Amino acid sequence: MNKDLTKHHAPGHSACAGCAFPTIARTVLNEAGGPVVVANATGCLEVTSTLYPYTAWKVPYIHSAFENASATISGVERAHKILSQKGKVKKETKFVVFGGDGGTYDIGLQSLSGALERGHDFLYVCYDNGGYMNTGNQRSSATPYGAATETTPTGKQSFGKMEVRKNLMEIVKAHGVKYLAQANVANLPDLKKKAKKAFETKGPTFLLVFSPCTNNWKFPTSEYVKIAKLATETNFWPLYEIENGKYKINTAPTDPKPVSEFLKTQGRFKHLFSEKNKPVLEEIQKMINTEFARIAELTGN
Amino acid sequence: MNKDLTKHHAPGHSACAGCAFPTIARTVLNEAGGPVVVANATGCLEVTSTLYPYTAWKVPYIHSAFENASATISGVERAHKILSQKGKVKKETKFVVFGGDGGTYDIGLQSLSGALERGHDFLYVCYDNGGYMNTGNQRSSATPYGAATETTPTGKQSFGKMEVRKNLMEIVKAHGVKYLAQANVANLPDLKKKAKKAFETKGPTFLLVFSPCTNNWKFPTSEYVKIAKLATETNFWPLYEIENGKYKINTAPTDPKPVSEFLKTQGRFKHLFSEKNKPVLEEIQKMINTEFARIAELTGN
Amino acid sequence: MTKNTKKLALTGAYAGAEALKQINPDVMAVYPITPQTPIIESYAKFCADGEVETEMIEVESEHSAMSACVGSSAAGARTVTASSSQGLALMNEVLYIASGLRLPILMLVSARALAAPLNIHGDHSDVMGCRDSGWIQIFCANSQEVYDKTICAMLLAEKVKLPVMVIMDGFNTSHCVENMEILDADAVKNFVGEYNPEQYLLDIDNPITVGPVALQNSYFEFRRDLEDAFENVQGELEKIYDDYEKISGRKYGVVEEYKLENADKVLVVMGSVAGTIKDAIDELEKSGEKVGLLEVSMFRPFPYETIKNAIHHVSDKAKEVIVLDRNLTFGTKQVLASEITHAIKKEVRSVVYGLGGRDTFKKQIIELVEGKNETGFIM
Amino acid sequence: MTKNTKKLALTGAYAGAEALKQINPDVMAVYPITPQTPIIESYAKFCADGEVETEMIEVESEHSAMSACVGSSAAGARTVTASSSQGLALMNEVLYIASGLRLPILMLVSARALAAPLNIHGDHSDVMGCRDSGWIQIFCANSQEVYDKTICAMLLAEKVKLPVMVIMDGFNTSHCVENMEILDADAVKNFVGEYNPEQYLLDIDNPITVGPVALQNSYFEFRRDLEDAFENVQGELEKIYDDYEKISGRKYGVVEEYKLENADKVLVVMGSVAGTIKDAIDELEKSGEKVGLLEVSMFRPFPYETIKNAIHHVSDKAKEVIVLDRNLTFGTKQVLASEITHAIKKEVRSVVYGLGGRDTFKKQIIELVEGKNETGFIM
Amino acid sequence: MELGAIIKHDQAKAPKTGSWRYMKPEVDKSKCIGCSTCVPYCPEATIEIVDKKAEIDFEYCKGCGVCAQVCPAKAILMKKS
Amino acid sequence: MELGAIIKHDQAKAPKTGSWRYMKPEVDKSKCIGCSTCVPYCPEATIEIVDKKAEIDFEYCKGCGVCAQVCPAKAILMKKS
Amino acid sequence: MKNGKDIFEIIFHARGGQGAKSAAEILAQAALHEGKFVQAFPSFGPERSGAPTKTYVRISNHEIRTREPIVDPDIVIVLDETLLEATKVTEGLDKNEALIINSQKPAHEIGEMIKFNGKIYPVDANGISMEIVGQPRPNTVILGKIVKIAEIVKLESVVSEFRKIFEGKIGKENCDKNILAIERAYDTI
Amino acid sequence: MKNGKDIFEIIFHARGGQGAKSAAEILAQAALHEGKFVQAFPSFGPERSGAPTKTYVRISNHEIRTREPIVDPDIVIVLDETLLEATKVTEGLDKNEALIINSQKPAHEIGEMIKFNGKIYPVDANGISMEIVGQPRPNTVILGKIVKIAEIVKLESVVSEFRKIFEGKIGKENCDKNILAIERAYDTI
Ligand SMILES: Cc1ncc(C[n+]2csc(CCOP(=O)(O)OP(=O)(O)O)c2C)c(N)n1
Ligand SMILES: Cc1ncc(C[n+]2csc(CCOP(=O)(O)OP(=O)(O)O)c2C)c(N)n1
Ligand code: SF4
Ligand code: SF4
Ligand code: SF4
Ligand code: SF4
Ligand code: SF4
Ligand code: SF4
Ligand SMILES: [Mg+2]
Ligand SMILES: [Mg+2]
Repeated sequence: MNKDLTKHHAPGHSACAGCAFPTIARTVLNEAGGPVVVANATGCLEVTSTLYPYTAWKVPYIHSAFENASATISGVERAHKILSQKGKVKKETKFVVFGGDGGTYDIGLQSLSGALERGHDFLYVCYDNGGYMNTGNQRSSATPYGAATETTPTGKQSFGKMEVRKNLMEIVKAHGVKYLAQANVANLPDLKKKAKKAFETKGPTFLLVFSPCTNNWKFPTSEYVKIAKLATETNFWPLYEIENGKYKINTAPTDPKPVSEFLKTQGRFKHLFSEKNKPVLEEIQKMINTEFARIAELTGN
Repeated sequence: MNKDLTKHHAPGHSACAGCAFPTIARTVLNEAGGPVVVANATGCLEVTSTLYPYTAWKVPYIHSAFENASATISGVERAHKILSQKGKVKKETKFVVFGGDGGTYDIGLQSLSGALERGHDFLYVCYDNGGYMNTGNQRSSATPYGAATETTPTGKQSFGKMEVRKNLMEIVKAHGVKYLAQANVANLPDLKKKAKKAFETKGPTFLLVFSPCTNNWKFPTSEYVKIAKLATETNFWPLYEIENGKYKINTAPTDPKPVSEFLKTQGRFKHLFSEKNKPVLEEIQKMINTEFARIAELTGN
Repeated sequence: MTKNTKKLALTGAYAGAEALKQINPDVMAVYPITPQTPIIESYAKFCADGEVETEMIEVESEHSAMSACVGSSAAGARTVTASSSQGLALMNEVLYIASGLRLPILMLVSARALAAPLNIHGDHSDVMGCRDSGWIQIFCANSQEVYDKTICAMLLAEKVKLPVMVIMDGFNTSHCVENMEILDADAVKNFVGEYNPEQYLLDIDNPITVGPVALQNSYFEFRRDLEDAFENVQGELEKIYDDYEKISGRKYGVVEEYKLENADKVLVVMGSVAGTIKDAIDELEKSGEKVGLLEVSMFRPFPYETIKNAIHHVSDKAKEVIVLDRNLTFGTKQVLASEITHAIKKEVRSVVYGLGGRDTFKKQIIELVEGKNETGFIM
Repeated sequence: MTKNTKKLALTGAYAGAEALKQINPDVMAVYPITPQTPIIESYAKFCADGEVETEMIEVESEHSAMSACVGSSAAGARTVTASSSQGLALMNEVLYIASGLRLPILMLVSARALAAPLNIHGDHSDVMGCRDSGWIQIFCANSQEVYDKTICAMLLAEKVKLPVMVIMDGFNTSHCVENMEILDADAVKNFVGEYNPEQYLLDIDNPITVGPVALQNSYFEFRRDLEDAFENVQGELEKIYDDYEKISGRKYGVVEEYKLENADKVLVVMGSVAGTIKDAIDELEKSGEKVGLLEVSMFRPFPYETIKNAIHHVSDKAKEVIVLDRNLTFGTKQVLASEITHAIKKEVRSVVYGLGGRDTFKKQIIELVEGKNETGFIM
Repeated sequence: MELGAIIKHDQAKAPKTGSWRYMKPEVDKSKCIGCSTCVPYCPEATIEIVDKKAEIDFEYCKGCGVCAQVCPAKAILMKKS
Repeated sequence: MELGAIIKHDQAKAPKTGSWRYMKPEVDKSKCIGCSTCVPYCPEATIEIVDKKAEIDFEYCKGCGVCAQVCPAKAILMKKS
Repeated sequence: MKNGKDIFEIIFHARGGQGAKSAAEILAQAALHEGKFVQAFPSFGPERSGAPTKTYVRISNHEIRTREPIVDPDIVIVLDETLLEATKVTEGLDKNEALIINSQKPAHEIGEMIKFNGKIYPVDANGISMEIVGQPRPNTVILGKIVKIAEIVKLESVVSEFRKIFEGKIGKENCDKNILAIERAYDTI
Repeated sequence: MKNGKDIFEIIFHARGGQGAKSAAEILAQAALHEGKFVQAFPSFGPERSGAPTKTYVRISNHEIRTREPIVDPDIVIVLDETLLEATKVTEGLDKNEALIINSQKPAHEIGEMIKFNGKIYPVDANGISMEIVGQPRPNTVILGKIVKIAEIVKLESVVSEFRKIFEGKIGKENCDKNILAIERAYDTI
């Protein structure tokens, strides 16, 4: 096993062959540059890494429930603060939460919002695989428009999920968070830079990281990097950051591919390529153009 | 009693003498222009209007818990949709939630976020009195910076609340809500216009209404209108709306008064006028200038 | 009996979904959790295909799922949901509200262990954790029962104006394909009828206030009303079961008995382990041990009298009444054992089994009955 | 005994806050709810004035309050909180997690009724609703007990590695000013000592994983461990009470007795109504009725043996054991009545009183004992 | 008791919050210009314009003094009741 | 059992996820240019560069094929194991 | 205690926000200070500014165990005479027991109004506090009168408790003024 | 049923995602169709693509009541020969009982490898399905072999169940191909 890569999260975990999030978790933690404590919401990452009697985590780690990772880290962080003041703990320590999109956009949003408002010094990393994967692929509010999931199946009266994704970046930004960024597992140098910046910023910070799911997006186990790349190449998943309220697009395709290039790689979008669903496909392309234009405009360029 | 004003919410309620929210509730409901169902989060409005065996509500009304008013109205609204489809209910109906700031910014935020995301057709009205008043004035994330509450008391090591207010307008806006506005009980024509617009907009809409609390802000029972006016005259509480993402300031003082004019009317800010807390006072003025400038810039003017 | 019944092999979860489909409720508000997911996934598919006329609200947490159910039911819609484990615990507060408001919400529960540590498998911790929330609780042993009791429970809820949980063992029942029979859709439709509440929010011309504040002068009275409502449940359920027999040919009671008449020992259980126990009883019979089984199906309200009558001839002379709880309470008696003690006014042997999905084997039951396991646990 | 005790008149809420101040915990995570607010408000003032070294986390819901406590306690900090009613119900899920993780969190509860309908007043519905969540539960009858038991409970929690609720009756105790005595700050400081857990998250060099997934192969064992931990609680608590007597002069037990020795009848209760009952007992004595009182202080784990021993001489011959529950469960036996039945293996007379803040008068107790109220309710 | 504590509005059951009143608003009809300013701000909705003059329903008026405060004509005086 | 189910990392207790493997990645050392592209993307962190060549730890490699997919030199071939 | 009574029971009638709770508490603390057993609690409800409220105080030479609300008071205090209309303040008061009321009206007039023929002690607590403190503080001022009538605690105990609780909060000067007002109420007939 | 057995117990070994569950279900439905009693359930766990899994099937002439996992199977199916290394697939199998395995290897070689001297029936389910369907669908293909060996249900029942479940999902043409593959597996020796 690779020593450098397994200082925090080691193999022996039971994530699906070809899952993206192990890469995200260890890449982020590697940038902590010192002691770090992890809190984790219930979800694929948690379940696959802590199956008794084995834990994949080599750093202090806590899982409490699905919806309360931010509140949990709040307790840890304040404990650290006061125990440091009292001289009972000595080391400066970073605090990270990993939550899936379900545990962040949906059931854990309030807990996150509260922690942001209180201003705890921690980094929240949402690995976004667009659905409740641990429970077998139900919709979350991060599920893309048009995607088929088990609770937004296609059918005679349905083309998959009919609501647009919640804009979590904007919601987090609205909390006055000093540094937040959207990243992609396919672009590790960018992810590293962002993680580092986040760790270096005092107070709450936030990363939203694209994390393909081979099992439920329905693509071969070998493809997560390729598909994740396509997400950014089609502007489905722009890479940008917001620092002290200022937007910056980190890298963008000069000539973005049509979003269908991305969609067609995955079983969850298969139905969109029927004649009937052509308008949906067009709608999606439009949404993506609009959202990218919106971000671009905000960069002031 | 005044017939026109008591079509929805009648006297006999037990709000403190001189409380602002009855005015808000009935003014908003009067703009529904037809059948309307109210859901209400636990809080002063709820507790004072439904003391068994008397209910002040002349329209269908439901209170379930503190944190779930938006989820509750989601159920009501969808019930209406399907029962209409099935021909079991006939009348077009509007749906309104009233929640205090605690029930909206804090414990009810997730429920609100979910309902916004799902796109229910309802109006959420947050009457913001900057704290948990029903339980005797504890801090909420809407409590202004520097305000003394029972859980952010002044003391040897404290000048009151040390965190800035959560920016709920921005958070709601981030959900892609088509119409949202900040209003003030002191400006009823403006509130009416906004309520009307909100009711006329399909899908979720949102109003954040300034609602002074005589009891806990500590001012005489006769002063709510004057104090609320001052809030807008000092730019402490700008009146603006966001329609399809576009910001508009409705009325703004040409020559805003210093915020201290507003603060000094209330016991909760009394301590800020000590020598020691001068910097806090200055800080507050700065924050207000910044926030107003931010909004003004967004109007594109 | 209705014709056109269909023999199928379904899991408990699908059987429950099928029953819901035939009930065709107005609103279903849900949040996914293992092992409840196949119920809501099947239902989502019914919706997507237009096979039902139901608004499905996919909310952002179980707290909101039950809250939306409260809103929907109060609004006048026939309302159902499904949950499990952490989800049931998260909606705890709202469970009490649903019953306090007397809302006839139907919930399928795929019963599962509670964290910490996290465990996704079957046991009864979750439903035992909310046994005092004012909900009727009905246990099922297999897919057939899930289907049948779901249909009957909808009717019961609306009749007695109380919310009902229909409980299947997570995985053991929810995920086990087995033989069962479903009724003709029309038969079920007729059986459950239309839901027409007397008072509801959407009756705009008769505005009501739901969920007021009731202080020292009235809260006590409302609680007593709720307790009174529970008094009628058994009678109403038995009537519904009688009527259901007429269309299904299957007869249920608030308890089920197996070889109780001549038994020297009695085993008392709830849920899916009953099947394995029956096999064990048959085997024990061969070796001369006369053991009977009492399955408690309706757990809330608890049918003390019925149980006393069912086993007093045994318990009076019996060497042992052995009560199996699939739940472990701390620092107190086990739940079912405690109830049975009250019913028969005698001590019982209390045994805990199956926590967190631990399998229970026939062999273990036999050992237990034969006195070879005195630990109080089947592990 | 320590010197420098101070005689004060404090409400239960302030008494609890005072005890917390002297404990000086590292972290307190809270969310306000009536009638718990004076506890946290006083503590906030202590913080604002620098009288304590405590990080107070004012979270956005009770679910988060308990979650932050879990984080803080797992991190290695001495951790406390306070709640009530809807708040307790909302944090239900996390209560189980705290005990499952064996975290010594101390929670003051100002016990209150549960909605619907909404009621802010005292009864035990909230704490009874979570009696099986793996928390130790200790009831207090007055301000003095709140103060004393809060201090002892902190020690107990850390000793047995279980979370503890110290419960006062909402309003009746929490908001009632009455005489009590507080110890010298140093005496308390010495008594509770330093908290030095063996394993904790912030021990960076010895990383641990808290809250893993335990499936069929291990979950059952962890649950049994938890049950085993409960076995030691009574012994440890009694030791702590003994030690506490040495510094306070006040002696507590897991139950308290009043005129039990020669009693013909026994009343069994928990909480603040004990005072009124003592007055009633004295009055009854004058008219020749010998009535005794058993107050159950430690409710979880339930001290069956102690109770049996305390009243068996009475219950064997007694005309009646009357058990008063300030809580109403539906479709089942009342909670305390059920426990007492198990303890003495005899039927008891079960009476429900005081729901939603309904006052209980001496006169009513006397009527009850004299057989003039057979309804099963004091209303 | 009402099923599930569901209640209906019935003004007859309303507590007469006039009993809360500590100070009493008195409209000086000679000063009142009937401008209605006070009307919508009264928390109890107790003011009506009758014959172009403000008239107060003392059954519910809590005596807060808001009306007096907002009246541009200073037509309302708060008196110890 | 561990108190409160608290556990510590112990690689010896790790399931050998190599048993999941259905296809096996084979590094063609002659083609591998040691560019490390595959290394960070391997979900199991099983690839190390040894002597400028990719080397796979088959104890944990699940055979997903990500390495082969990302390799710019097409130096990894997935074979039925 | 007065009349050799073993326990003395007081009800305060006031409006939410008028500070009956702190008056009751000062009284209780003063009694405690004198070695008495005390009990003080509000009649619990969602209290709002303006709404009528009750507060109970018991003072005794022996341990107080009961939690009953007081139904048979020895003294009733009315902090706001406007309450007389809405509330039956004399409930449980017999004619040997006393009603102390913040009012400028003479006793007989009040007695007629509320049809009570027991002892009535009006005290112009508002007037006194306006005059001396410059603000209406009837709740504390009236304590002076209670001490005088009830004879359950000494004036100096009340004064010293007042100082203990308020000096930090309102400053010495203001505190002194309040105390002066209490004393004045004690002295007025 | 074969050998006059009253109940027939099968364990499927597969990897998460290989479709053992649907194979088991088709078998169960086919048996149901023939009037049998059936039971099918997974060995529950957080299933991930690639992880070894077990699925149990019981088929009987009488009502099946037990919920025990199968410990003494009559037949074991291995959908992926790479599982042989990690899993003791022959646990509970005696030498009169059969192991059916998706493999190109001859039976004796497999027998040696896993040290099992009972009956082993290899079938190249991957090969067959690649050839006929154009995709690896060993899970359904192997059903043919099971039918042949176990004699618990008829081939036509399996085929008709397959059609019922899949024709709507994958289209008639594809469905026909799959069925052809099942039949081929049935026919191969
Ligand atoms: C209160 C509660 N509700 C539901 C669940 C079931 N559950 C566990 S993980 C999960 C989905 C996780 O989704 P996400 O956060 O996106 O993470 P992923 O599994 O996709 O990595 C669900 C629904 C739970 N554990 N707790
Ligand atoms: C789960 C839960 N936690 C706490 C409470 C107690 N509580 C009731 S209302 C309230 C504060 C309400 O504040 P806000 O929403 O701002 O409304 P306001 O009373 O200020 O009008 C609190 C803390 C509750 N009812 N339920
Ligand atoms: S289900 Fe998806 S997200 Fe979960 S472990 Fe498998 S590939 Fe990863
Ligand atoms: S406490 Fe404040 S918000 Fe509540 S009723 Fe009184 S004035 Fe209104
Ligand atoms: S005093 Fe207040 S309640 Fe009375 S009329 Fe004027 S505004 Fe209305
Ligand atoms: S505001 Fe004054 S002038 Fe205008 S209507 Fe009212 S009382 Fe009359
Ligand atoms: S096949 Fe997958 S697990 Fe194996 S080395 Fe390659 S990337 Fe890693
Ligand atoms: S990516 Fe290919 S060439 Fe680069 S190190 Fe890996 S195997 Fe070698
Ligand atoms: Mg996800
Ligand atoms: Mg508020």
